[in-house]
Amino acid sequence: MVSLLKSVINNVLRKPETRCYPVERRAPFAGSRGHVEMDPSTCTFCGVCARKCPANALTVSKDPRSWTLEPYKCIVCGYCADICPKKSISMNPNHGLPGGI
Amino acid sequence: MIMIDPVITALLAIFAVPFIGAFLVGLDRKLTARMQSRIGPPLLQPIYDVIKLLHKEPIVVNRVQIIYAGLHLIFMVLCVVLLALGQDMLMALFILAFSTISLILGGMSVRSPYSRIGSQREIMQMLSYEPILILMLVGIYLINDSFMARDILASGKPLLLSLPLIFPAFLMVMAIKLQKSPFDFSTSHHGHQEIIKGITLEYSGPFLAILEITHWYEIFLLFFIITMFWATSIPVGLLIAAVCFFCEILLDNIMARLTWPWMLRFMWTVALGLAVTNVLWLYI
Amino acid sequence: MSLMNTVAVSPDRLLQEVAGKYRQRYRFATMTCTDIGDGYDILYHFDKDYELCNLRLYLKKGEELPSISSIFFAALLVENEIKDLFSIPIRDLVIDYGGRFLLTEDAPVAPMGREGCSRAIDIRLQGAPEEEDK
Amino acid sequence: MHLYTFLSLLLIFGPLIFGLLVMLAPGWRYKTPVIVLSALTIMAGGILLALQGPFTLSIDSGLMKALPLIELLILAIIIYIGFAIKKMLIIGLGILQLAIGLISDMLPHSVQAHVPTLKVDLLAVIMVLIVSVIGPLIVMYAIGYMKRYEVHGPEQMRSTGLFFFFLIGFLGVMNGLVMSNDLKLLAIFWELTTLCSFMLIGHDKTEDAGESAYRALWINSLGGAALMLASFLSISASGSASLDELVAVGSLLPLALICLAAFTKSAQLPFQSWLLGAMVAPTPVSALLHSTTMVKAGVYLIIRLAPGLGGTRMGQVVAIAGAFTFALASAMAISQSNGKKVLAYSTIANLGLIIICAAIHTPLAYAAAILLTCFHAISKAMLFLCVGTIEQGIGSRDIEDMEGLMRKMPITTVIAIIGMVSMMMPPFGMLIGKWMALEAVIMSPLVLFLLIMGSALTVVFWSKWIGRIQTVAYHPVYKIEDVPFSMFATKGVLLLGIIAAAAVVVPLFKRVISPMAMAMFSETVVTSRSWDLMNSASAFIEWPLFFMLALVVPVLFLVVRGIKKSHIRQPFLCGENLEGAKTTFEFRTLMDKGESARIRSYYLNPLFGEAHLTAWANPIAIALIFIMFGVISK
Amino acid sequence: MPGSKSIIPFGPQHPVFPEPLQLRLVLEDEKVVEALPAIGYVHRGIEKLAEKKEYTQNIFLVERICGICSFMHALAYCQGIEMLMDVTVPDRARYLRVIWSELHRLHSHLLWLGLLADSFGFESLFMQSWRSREAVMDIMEATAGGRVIISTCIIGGVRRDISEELMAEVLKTVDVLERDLEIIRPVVFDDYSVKQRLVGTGRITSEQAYDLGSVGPVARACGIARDFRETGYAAYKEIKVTPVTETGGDAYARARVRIREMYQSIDIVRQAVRDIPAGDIAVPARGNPEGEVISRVEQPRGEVIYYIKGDGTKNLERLRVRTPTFANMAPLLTMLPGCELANVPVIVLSIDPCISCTER
Amino acid sequence: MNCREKSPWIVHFNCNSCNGCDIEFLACLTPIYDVERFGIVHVGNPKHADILVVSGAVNHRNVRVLKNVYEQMPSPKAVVALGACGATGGIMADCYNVLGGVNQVIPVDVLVPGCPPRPEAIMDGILQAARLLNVHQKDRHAGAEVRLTLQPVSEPEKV
Repeated sequence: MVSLLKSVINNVLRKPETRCYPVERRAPFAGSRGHVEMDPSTCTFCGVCARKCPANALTVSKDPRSWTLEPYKCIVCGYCADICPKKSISMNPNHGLPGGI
Repeated sequence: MIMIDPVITALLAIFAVPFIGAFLVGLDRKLTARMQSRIGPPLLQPIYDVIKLLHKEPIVVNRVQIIYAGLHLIFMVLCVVLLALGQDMLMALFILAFSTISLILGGMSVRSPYSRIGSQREIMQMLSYEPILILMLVGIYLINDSFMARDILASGKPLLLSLPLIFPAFLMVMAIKLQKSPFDFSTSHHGHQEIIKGITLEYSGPFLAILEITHWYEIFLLFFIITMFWATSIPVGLLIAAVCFFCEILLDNIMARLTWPWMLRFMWTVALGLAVTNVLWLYI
Repeated sequence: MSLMNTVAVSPDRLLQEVAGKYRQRYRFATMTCTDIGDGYDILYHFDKDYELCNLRLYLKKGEELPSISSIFFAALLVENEIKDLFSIPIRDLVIDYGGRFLLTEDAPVAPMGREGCSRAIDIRLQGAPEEEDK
Repeated sequence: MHLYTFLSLLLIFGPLIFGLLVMLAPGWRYKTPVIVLSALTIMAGGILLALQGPFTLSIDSGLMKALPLIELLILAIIIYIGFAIKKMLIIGLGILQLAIGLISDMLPHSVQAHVPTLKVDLLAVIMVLIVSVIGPLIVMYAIGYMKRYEVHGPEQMRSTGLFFFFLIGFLGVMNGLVMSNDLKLLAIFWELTTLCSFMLIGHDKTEDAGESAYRALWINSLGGAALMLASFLSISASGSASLDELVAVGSLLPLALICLAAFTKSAQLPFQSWLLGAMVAPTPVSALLHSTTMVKAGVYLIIRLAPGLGGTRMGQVVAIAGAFTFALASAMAISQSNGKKVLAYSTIANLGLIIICAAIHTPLAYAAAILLTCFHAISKAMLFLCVGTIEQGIGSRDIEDMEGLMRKMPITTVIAIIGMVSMMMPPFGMLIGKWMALEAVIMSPLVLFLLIMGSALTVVFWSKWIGRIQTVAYHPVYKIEDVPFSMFATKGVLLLGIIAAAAVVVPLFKRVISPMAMAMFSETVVTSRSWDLMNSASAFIEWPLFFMLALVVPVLFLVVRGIKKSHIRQPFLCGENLEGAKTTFEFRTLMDKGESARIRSYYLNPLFGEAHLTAWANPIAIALIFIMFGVISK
Repeated sequence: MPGSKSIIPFGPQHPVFPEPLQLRLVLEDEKVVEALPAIGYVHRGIEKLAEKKEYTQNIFLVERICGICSFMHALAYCQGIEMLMDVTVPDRARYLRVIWSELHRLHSHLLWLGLLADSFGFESLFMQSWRSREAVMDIMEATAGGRVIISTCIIGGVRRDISEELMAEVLKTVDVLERDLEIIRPVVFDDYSVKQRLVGTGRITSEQAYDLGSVGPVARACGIARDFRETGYAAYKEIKVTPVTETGGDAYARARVRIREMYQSIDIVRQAVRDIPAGDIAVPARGNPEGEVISRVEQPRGEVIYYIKGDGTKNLERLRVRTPTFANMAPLLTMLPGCELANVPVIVLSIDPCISCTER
Repeated sequence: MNCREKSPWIVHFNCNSCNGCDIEFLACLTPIYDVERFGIVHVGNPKHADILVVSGAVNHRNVRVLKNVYEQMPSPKAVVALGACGATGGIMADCYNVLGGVNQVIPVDVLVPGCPPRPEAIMDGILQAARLLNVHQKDRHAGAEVRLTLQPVSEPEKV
């Protein structure tokens, strides 16, 4: 009849399962895709990542050597990290921080 | 309480009661959260909410709404004051009903579908609990020979012993009044359902705060009535009230919300049956 | 690789064929429409016991397509969708959304056609005060 | 000749003459002043009579000899009508009454000098006040109403002269009814009210109207026959047909018959159908006959006879029947969307409530009955007038069509809202009456239960209706309605009356009604409890509510004033409000088309549907009437 | 009876629906007389975009047709392209695809249960099922690197392997889940209030369900034993699946089907973890797809149909998706008339609608 | 006592989202994350809300709903756009029926990156928006409401 009764009472007696996020932060899982990072020391600015990025969030130019990521356009798929010939792009497991305009 | 000067009692009722109500709402939210294995908001959250609401932009759909919100509050306060002064309980209940009617009319004054549906449902809620409340008073009258709250408080024996069946019926009414599952139909106070926030939907900012404060008074009122069932010893009465309060929250957490036709059926058979049975044996 | 179990059908034979499928207890799965330049390649997919059976229909541009929603009610939604996205006139729809099923007035016309979007819309934020409204 | 003799003759026969004058006056130019003048005369007469206070009047026995002749005439008219509309039932009932009348006339009839023919006690004074103050107001309202009615109605509805004759003449008949102490005289007036009602219901001469008029006639004739029989029994038993005698003797069978007659006239279950049908009549008729005065004749009789009923088993059954009507009529009102029908059901329910109070017959109940009679008359008359105005304004009496009325007819709407509020909310009298009734019936469980259920049901249809008409758009453009002065002014006067009555309810109770109750119960010990209650009631009304309202209403007013135009936003329609729709409530839906959001009130037909509730309520009500007669023999 | 009927908009901004969908409801008292959907609030035009993007990029696009069953979208797409390009997927990848598929099914069903519970005001059940769902989300993030959209499926296999330790974690998670399900199951199956709301709500007959082309749990709740996993794509050849069926045809039967499917998914995950062979996780795919193919996969909501037409370039000529909710819309429209307003969200959620799937 | 920050009530509108952001937002309400700790309540209608949480990009049909929901909120109010779609349109930016990010239509205060963002990121974003409510309060009467228009850039071509 009232099937959740036991579980509800158990919940009251036990410690809540809540992770108090801003106070206690859980370490991210290894290999988790948080946000994109690029190591400029190895990058050749070949532009493969920009061409292959599904969301067109990357722009790379050779002449003024620049590599820009629009963080709010990036869909964190990690495709750029996969195809980067020099493996200079990697995924940081921490999530990207919100920002204002 | 009655011994003190009535003016002081009335002022106390007007100014202290909302804080007790707010505390109870806070407790309710905290306990509910714990039952769902959450930490929940701080105990004073209702007060934060109301202060925030009071400072928000006063958006309305029409000006009539405001008057009804005001009347809702006044009638509720009046009801609490009347009870605190130990006045006629039948009148107090009528006043309570008018408070609810004001809310209903406020909801209907806006041509918003959800607000309207909420009002219609609130009417159905009234229809299902009003007879029980009056029957409860009839029961009390038959025992104490008086509708006066002060006579009940002063009477020698606990009401609960004479009204054992009306008490659970009243608890069902309380569940409706507290907007708890399985009855939360007109406002969806807890959780989101088909009519969003129903009757309170078109109120925002300070006017929503008024409704919230009224709810605090209402909660205190219900507590007061429960305590009255064991008026001979206030601590015992409070204990009973606390247990009932906990049970209401528990019920809210272990039941789905049902539909108002079900409520009407249930209240008019089970709860009304209990109340009538109890009243009948008092007659004999 | 080409699609298995595919039968070509002409627009005037379509309803008969579809009714035949209904009698054979086939279920309507979906329709696919592709703009192939001078016309549309429309596929009706029917399903029975995990086997798909397709009817292939070639519709010249500007021609009208009969609706099968009176036979398979379920076809209603996808026919409305095709009407929207390709601007193909479909007659006898049980519920006709009149080309406003997925798209609105401002949206591009026949966006799934070869030409793609034929209308561009821009929205922009303006800081003008409310009073100007009058 | 005493002043009161003149006044009572004026109040009884004056209206008939005025009515004739109005009928004969050609065109509105002459009709209007005559109507106003006669209305004011009647009103003045009524007030003067009330100031004169209670009196009794004996009419010369020679004049009384003419009574059978008048009776014969009236019954002949009824039988003629029966032939004219080819209804055997009417003819049969007419002949039955004729037979009983003739037999009773042949009985040795000892006209005792000490028994007055007209007895105007405080109760009758109150009734006369209701009839001759509210009545003329409604008659004046009818000026504006009928002018419009003529214009909009079809050809056959234009017999305005006859209409006013019956409407004004009715006032005299009704005055006669409440003043008469002699059952035979009473029966004559009774038949006359029936006739007036018949003629006025049938005024439109449509098929519907004819059918309703016929129903009203036969049901009321049934009551008339019961009344005749009662007077016959009374004369045969004690040789006197005076009401006083009847009460004093306390023989139950005539009382029961009179109660039956009262039930028919007050449209109690199972006789409610005629009153509902009567709503086809022009609204002033509904307001005057079918809510304020004529239907009150039934409850008035029961209040008059209450001392004979009090404490008997039969009295209990009458109370139960009243309570049953109260609860069931309230329930049936929920399923109605026709405004006048809701008012009709509410009238039936409230008459039931008054009957309960009368039949219970304790001081408190007696006081409640009188209070309810007064307050109900004012409020209901006003509500009917409002509905009449609304009906002419929007062309419909359906509650659902009254959406947004606040914008179209703001003044009428506000008056109507106050009227409805006065039917259920403090500080108005109906609530006080209901409250007293509740406390009065507390010792009879069944009545109490029905009363409780009925009260809860009452709230439903009133709040539904108020909710419907008070809606205002978020940028309303108010239209000042075009309502004739007569219609507007009469409602205004009634509104003032309601407010005044609410304000003076406590003094009224203390000065007038409780002495009445005291006088009535002089022998019995008035229990201290009830009177204590009264004190608390006055305490309640006098200070906390008014104090708080006085405190908060200005604050609310300031808050409302503080709302700027920019604070007024569209209602929530799930985000799909149509832009630019400032007064409608359109949302975008299929194909991006705008459609107005509508919410119909709930009518709960499966639960409270008229047809299926009536199907089982009527048999129970009939059974209750049989029980009423049955308990006599015990 | 007199008076016009009520007409109200239900949605698009409505907290009961997590997604924008408008139902234009015609009511009499609270009984629904007519319900017509107005959609298009989530229509983006993904099918057209897929013609512009490269077929490899499309994997990430189709995943975002729906965030709840994203992996299955990618799976259906990849399987279609693999058929066109004649790629044979390594065994280990097939098993991994099954594991992630079933984890997705678990999270989707738990999510659905929470939303359903929310629709009838059972907040605790909502909290309970979403709390259990977090376990799945955690293991998904640990194994695939993303909580919701896991982007692991690629043409020719999968992107990531699951290590031995993580496999143990997966097993542990499903154990925890099974324990939690033991709390949830009796609530859905036996609780008085839940049954009051679900039994008889939105009932359609088996005949109707068949004719209207319903798929997934909606069909199975009417006793139609259809589960595309039976045909043995991915590793379902080795792991046999029998369709879970119920006969009620109402919201209650649909809820039962989903709860029982969760147990089934747990079994499948265990079996897959046990039987998974070692080896490569992907083979390279060369060239461009050419020709047309239909690829079907059983999603949590039913069977998804992908029609892919390639013309030998790296862009596709046509990509057409028929999602399960699209197929279940027609049954939904027949369920709504005649129900109570209070049951509208219950019925809508009982088919587990995914509007973003439907409109793409 | 700063109550505005302590009790931000939320209304959530799903514009064009694939559900990924929606369910991650809903996950914030559930026991593991429990945003009610901060007084955050999902009220579900704009009239009660302080913060509008939008997931997904804007399309031609939901643009007016979004606008409407925003207009119906009483000030002070803040807007949080979830995920890549909400911010810029993300991968969907080139779709024919997508108009772009939420900030094309209403002023957005906080953007939360990710596709979908994790519940933790969403919580960060909402709390940041809650702090912004105070800033908005100050210029509540000074600044006029943002007027939003929808107008074609070029005349539609004939097909």
